[in-house]
Amino acid sequence: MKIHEYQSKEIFSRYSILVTNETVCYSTEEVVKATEELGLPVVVKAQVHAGGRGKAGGVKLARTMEEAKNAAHSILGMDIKGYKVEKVLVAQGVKFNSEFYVGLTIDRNSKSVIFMASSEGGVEIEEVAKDNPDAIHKFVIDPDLGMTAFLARKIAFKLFTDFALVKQAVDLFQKLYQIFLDTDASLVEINPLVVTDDGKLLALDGKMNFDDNALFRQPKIAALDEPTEDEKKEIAAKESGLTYIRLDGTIGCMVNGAGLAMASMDVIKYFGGNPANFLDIGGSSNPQKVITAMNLLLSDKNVKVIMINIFGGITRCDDVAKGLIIALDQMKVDIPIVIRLSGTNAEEGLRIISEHNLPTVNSLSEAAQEAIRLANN
Amino acid sequence: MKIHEYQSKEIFSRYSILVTNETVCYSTEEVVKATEELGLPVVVKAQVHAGGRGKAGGVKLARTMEEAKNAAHSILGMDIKGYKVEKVLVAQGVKFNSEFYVGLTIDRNSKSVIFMASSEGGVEIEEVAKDNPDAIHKFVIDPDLGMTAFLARKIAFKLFTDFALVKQAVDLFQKLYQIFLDTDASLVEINPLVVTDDGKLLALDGKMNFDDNALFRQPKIAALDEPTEDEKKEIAAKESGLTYIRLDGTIGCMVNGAGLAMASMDVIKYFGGNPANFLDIGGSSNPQKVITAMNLLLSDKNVKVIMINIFGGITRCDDVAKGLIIALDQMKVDIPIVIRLSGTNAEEGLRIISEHNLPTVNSLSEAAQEAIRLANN
Amino acid sequence: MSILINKNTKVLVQGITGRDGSFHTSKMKAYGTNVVAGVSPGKGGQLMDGIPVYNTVEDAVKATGADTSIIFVPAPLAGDAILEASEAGIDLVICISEGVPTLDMVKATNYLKKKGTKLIGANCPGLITPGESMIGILPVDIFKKGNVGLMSRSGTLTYLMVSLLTNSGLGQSTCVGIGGDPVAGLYYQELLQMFEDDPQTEVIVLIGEIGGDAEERAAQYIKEHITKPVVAFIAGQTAPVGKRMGHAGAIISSGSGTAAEKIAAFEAIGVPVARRPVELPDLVKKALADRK
Amino acid sequence: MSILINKNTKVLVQGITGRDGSFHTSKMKAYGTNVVAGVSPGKGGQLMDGIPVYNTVEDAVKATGADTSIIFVPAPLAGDAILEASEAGIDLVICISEGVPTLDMVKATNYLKKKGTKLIGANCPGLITPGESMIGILPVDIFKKGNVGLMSRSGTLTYLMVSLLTNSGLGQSTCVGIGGDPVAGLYYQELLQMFEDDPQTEVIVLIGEIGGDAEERAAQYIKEHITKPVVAFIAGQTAPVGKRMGHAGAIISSGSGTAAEKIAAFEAIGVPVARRPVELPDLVKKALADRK
Repeated sequence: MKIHEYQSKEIFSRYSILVTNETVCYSTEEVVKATEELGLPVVVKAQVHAGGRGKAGGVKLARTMEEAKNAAHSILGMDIKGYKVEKVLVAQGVKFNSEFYVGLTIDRNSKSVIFMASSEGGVEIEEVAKDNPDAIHKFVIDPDLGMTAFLARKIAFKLFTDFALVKQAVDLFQKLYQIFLDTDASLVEINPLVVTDDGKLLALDGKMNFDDNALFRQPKIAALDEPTEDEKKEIAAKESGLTYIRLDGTIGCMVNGAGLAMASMDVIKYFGGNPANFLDIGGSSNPQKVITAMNLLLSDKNVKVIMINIFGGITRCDDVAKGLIIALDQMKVDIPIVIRLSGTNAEEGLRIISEHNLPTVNSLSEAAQEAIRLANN
Repeated sequence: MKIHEYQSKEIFSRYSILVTNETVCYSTEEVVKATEELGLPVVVKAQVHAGGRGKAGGVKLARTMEEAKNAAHSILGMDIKGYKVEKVLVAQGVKFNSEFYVGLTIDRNSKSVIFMASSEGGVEIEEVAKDNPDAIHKFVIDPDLGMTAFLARKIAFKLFTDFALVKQAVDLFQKLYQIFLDTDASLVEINPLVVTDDGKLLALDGKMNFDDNALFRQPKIAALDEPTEDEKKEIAAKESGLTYIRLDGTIGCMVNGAGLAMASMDVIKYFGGNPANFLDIGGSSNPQKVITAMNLLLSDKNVKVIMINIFGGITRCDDVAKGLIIALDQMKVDIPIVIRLSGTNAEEGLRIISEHNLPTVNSLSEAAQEAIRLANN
Repeated sequence: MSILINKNTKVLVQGITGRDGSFHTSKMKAYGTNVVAGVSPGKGGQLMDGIPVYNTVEDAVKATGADTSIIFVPAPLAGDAILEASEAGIDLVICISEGVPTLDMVKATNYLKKKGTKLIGANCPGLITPGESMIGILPVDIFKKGNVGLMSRSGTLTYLMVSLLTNSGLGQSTCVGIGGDPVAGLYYQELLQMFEDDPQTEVIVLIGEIGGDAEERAAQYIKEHITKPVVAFIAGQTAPVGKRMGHAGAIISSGSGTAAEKIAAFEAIGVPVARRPVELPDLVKKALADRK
Repeated sequence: MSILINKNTKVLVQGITGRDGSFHTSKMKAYGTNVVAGVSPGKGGQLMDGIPVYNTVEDAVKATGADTSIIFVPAPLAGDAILEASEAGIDLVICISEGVPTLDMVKATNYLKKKGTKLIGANCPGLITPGESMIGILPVDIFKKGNVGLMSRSGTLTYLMVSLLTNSGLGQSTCVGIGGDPVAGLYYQELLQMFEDDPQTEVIVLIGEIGGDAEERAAQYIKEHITKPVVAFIAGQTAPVGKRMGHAGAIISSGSGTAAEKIAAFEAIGVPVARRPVELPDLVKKALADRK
């Protein structure tokens, strides 16, 4: 789960991390009012769950009220990577003389939280990682020790020579780790972390992502979620026991199991088709789940054909087939369906489906090719 | 540092541990008022920093208002092991059907926090430890894991068979460990922990001690301290860099180093004398410290003679001797002093002291014997 | 031979009285898995399908000598269950539960490392040594004893792959579902080494997917330490950036963790990668035929 | 021979620029201790009495190969300093700081155990191998090379004891001040074994005090594992119940931890206990004369 910059910085503030004075605004009028209160110059920043705002023109410095107005006008309503900008953050301009990057995330390899720090702040860290990987210092945090003062110092000395800054950084790094733990974060980032003209460390920007698996014990974090329309669909699907992700192709996919669902999409692509979605219906043969899944697929107007790929494991194919038949009986589906069943009791399942005059195929490759043919009709 | 039962239970309450409804009272009138509010029966309990209140008559059940009044009257002002009772806790009577003991402390051997649990609650745990040590279950808590749910369950199953109680206990034990960590406690105890008639775990009594070395980071705990007059002297001494503990003998001791101070007292005792105090002046030759120490010793009217035993280590004996001379020049001491110096530059130190007509001796045994002779004069 | 489990493995089921726990316990038992005990706090003393149930893992281990544990408890309790198993002296823990918070897994894997306990999962279908022991939720009928060692981040995709292998006459030594979470127990590197050391295994199949760089690391490890042939498959060639594809760990984050990178890493060291599942059996046969 | 330290021990001083740190560093250096580096965050690059100062222990270890560290930082920072030393690969840490919170020591000792780092203290005067190396705040003049191995919970009492031994012609192999805190590093048991294994040591002196049951445990250990003669002294025979006698660990809690119990435990296994410090040298001489 992602939250906005201003929400991340609100959390930072609660831990006494210095951030810019700032106000969230939903209209140009609010931006004008906020600018009056904060004083010029201000920076107007789009608040969307997408990276690369700056490049997209979603961040503008305003030295005059006119510029602030113009910035608000141009940014509000803008589309950034499919996200519509509905609010902007107006932040007081801050004088600073150097920019750093610090971030915490989970490192799969060491199975620990990792702290990343770089003197190349203010640019996208992924670019630094590619162009100059040595400029990013990485420190694995021992879960038994946490962010000790000595580790925080070790990191701080990589960024700063001035001991007054090192001491501030030690405090800051320990707080960031505490935030990471306290909120079950998957990413906590300050980019840039700046040294202000009066020698203070300040979070000019902030970013936090959270572990979806831990939201059950993070009600305050979960309450910050602002899903887009597509994400709302994904969440609704999740609540029905399905994992659904919309894509931009024409072949609707319904598969049991995440890995198999990905592999099915890959096979469609292999034969030149385009999957309309990822949809994992899990291990159930419950007709209601199939109906929900069907409705999800049909709600996407791009979908021209539905490809169903089920591998019977613990769940038997004949049970799944019965579920499918009941589901399809209860709803009107006016686009073609290609069904492939394999694994436990596949033959019996295929027989049941054939009896209901639904087309079945014998392999995933065949299913994909048939679906592509039907989609191109 | 110790706190009162009611203060411990206030901390428990903050962690949502169930305790009795209760009120602290400083007078019989307040006890009457509290009893009216709480409803009969009540238990009136002396609040002093001493164990064995019950045996000393400091805990009384009152079934009538008259009994409550009498209890208040008899307990307030009572002396328990040298502590004057200035306040009582009036606690609502609770119906319960079984009593348990649970406690957390530091285990020197495993160098960890240890959890102790026993079905023999409501009696002094030291007695259980002596009479029936197997009745006390001990669990070392791995500092890396803390009080995991599984450990708490393991402990809880030792006390309870009813799973509803086990579940309550798991929650309670985890909270107690959290309290221990959060407050830098050295002891957290509930004795008895009772099962109420309606099946709830309730802390009928509570006890907490704290690590003096950690009070600097526990301002809220430190604020709960209520030192006795003697303890105030000890604290004042500590602030001057001295460790002072008053005893009931006649020979005032001034020694550098805790182990040497204990050994000096032991030697006095060996020869039949009685030390009036433990006093460690640490490793300094600062005259001001010696003056403070002297004033401490002279403030005790039982002191008939002062025995000074210094072992020069890093601190040189001649420096200490000079400090002593300056200190003694600045104050009037009208009781005899026996001085023993040894270690680094002892000869020079002894020479300085002799020059000022102060008596010196050559060994600790001699010093003790001379001090005893003078005390008995 | 096989890796990790065989017919002598003594299995304990944590969460044995739950819906999934009881269902799969019976399935495992029916396959011949030596299930010796169950744990369900508060239900100690009961029997589940003839298997004694205990309140704590410690009690169960003491009473039955169980050395391996499979976990079916709800995800919020799974981290604690893993720790309990390890603390009680269990050697191998298999965590089926899906949705375990990552920080719980950080804590658990760190503790298990210190204790020397092996973990598979969480969010995995378990493992099987065909004909000897199945500890998990795997559909046993598709497996066949043989010389292919298989490891996979996926469930049903693995079943498909195993079916294809079995139908082509390629049996398996041990098949391990390592799970789809970002922080998990035994992973490619450890399992590759175990298969390398296992006399029964003659070829290794690695089924990966998008997210993280474990496949790239595996390729490096194969290059340096593995002499047996390895064949791979990577799911998620069409997955978009920034979306979790069902598995918590299956996500491409800003340009890293793509299937293309992983496939390239394997092919760079001469590990053939099937583009479609159906290609796998022939690649395995070819690898067996080509080996020195 | 000796235990723990000798003339080759490469010493790092944490808190070298502080009042105590700088004073005692010069004293150690003057004695011949091989002090190779100091650490003082923010003062990296400076020199202290000719010794290079670094910002972190890691930097100091990398630059100088220091294997032993002595800590003079204020008590609230001491726990972290111990961890830093251990994490940087230091083998032996001596913590002089007095007043370290107990829970900090619980965390530190637990971590050091996992890392295999040895710790002495906190709240201790350090240790000395006479004529070779002194790491601590000990007054070096009273020590003399010899065959008595000594360990003590106390500071000045130890100096008195060592003076008495030296004046009686009894030199020391190594003297270790283990410190007066309830949770501390190396204790009687480990040191008894080291002295047992040290060819130079012929007799062991153990100076204990009230509080805890470490002396009772030591007596048990001596009975089971130590063949060399041991002589003991216990301070605090006149200490009242429930009062900390200067040292955080020196407290008799409701009837346990008394000197009488400890003396009884030693005498029960034939370890002579001096009643007054002055009796110690003769008991040591007798023990040396009596040994097989």
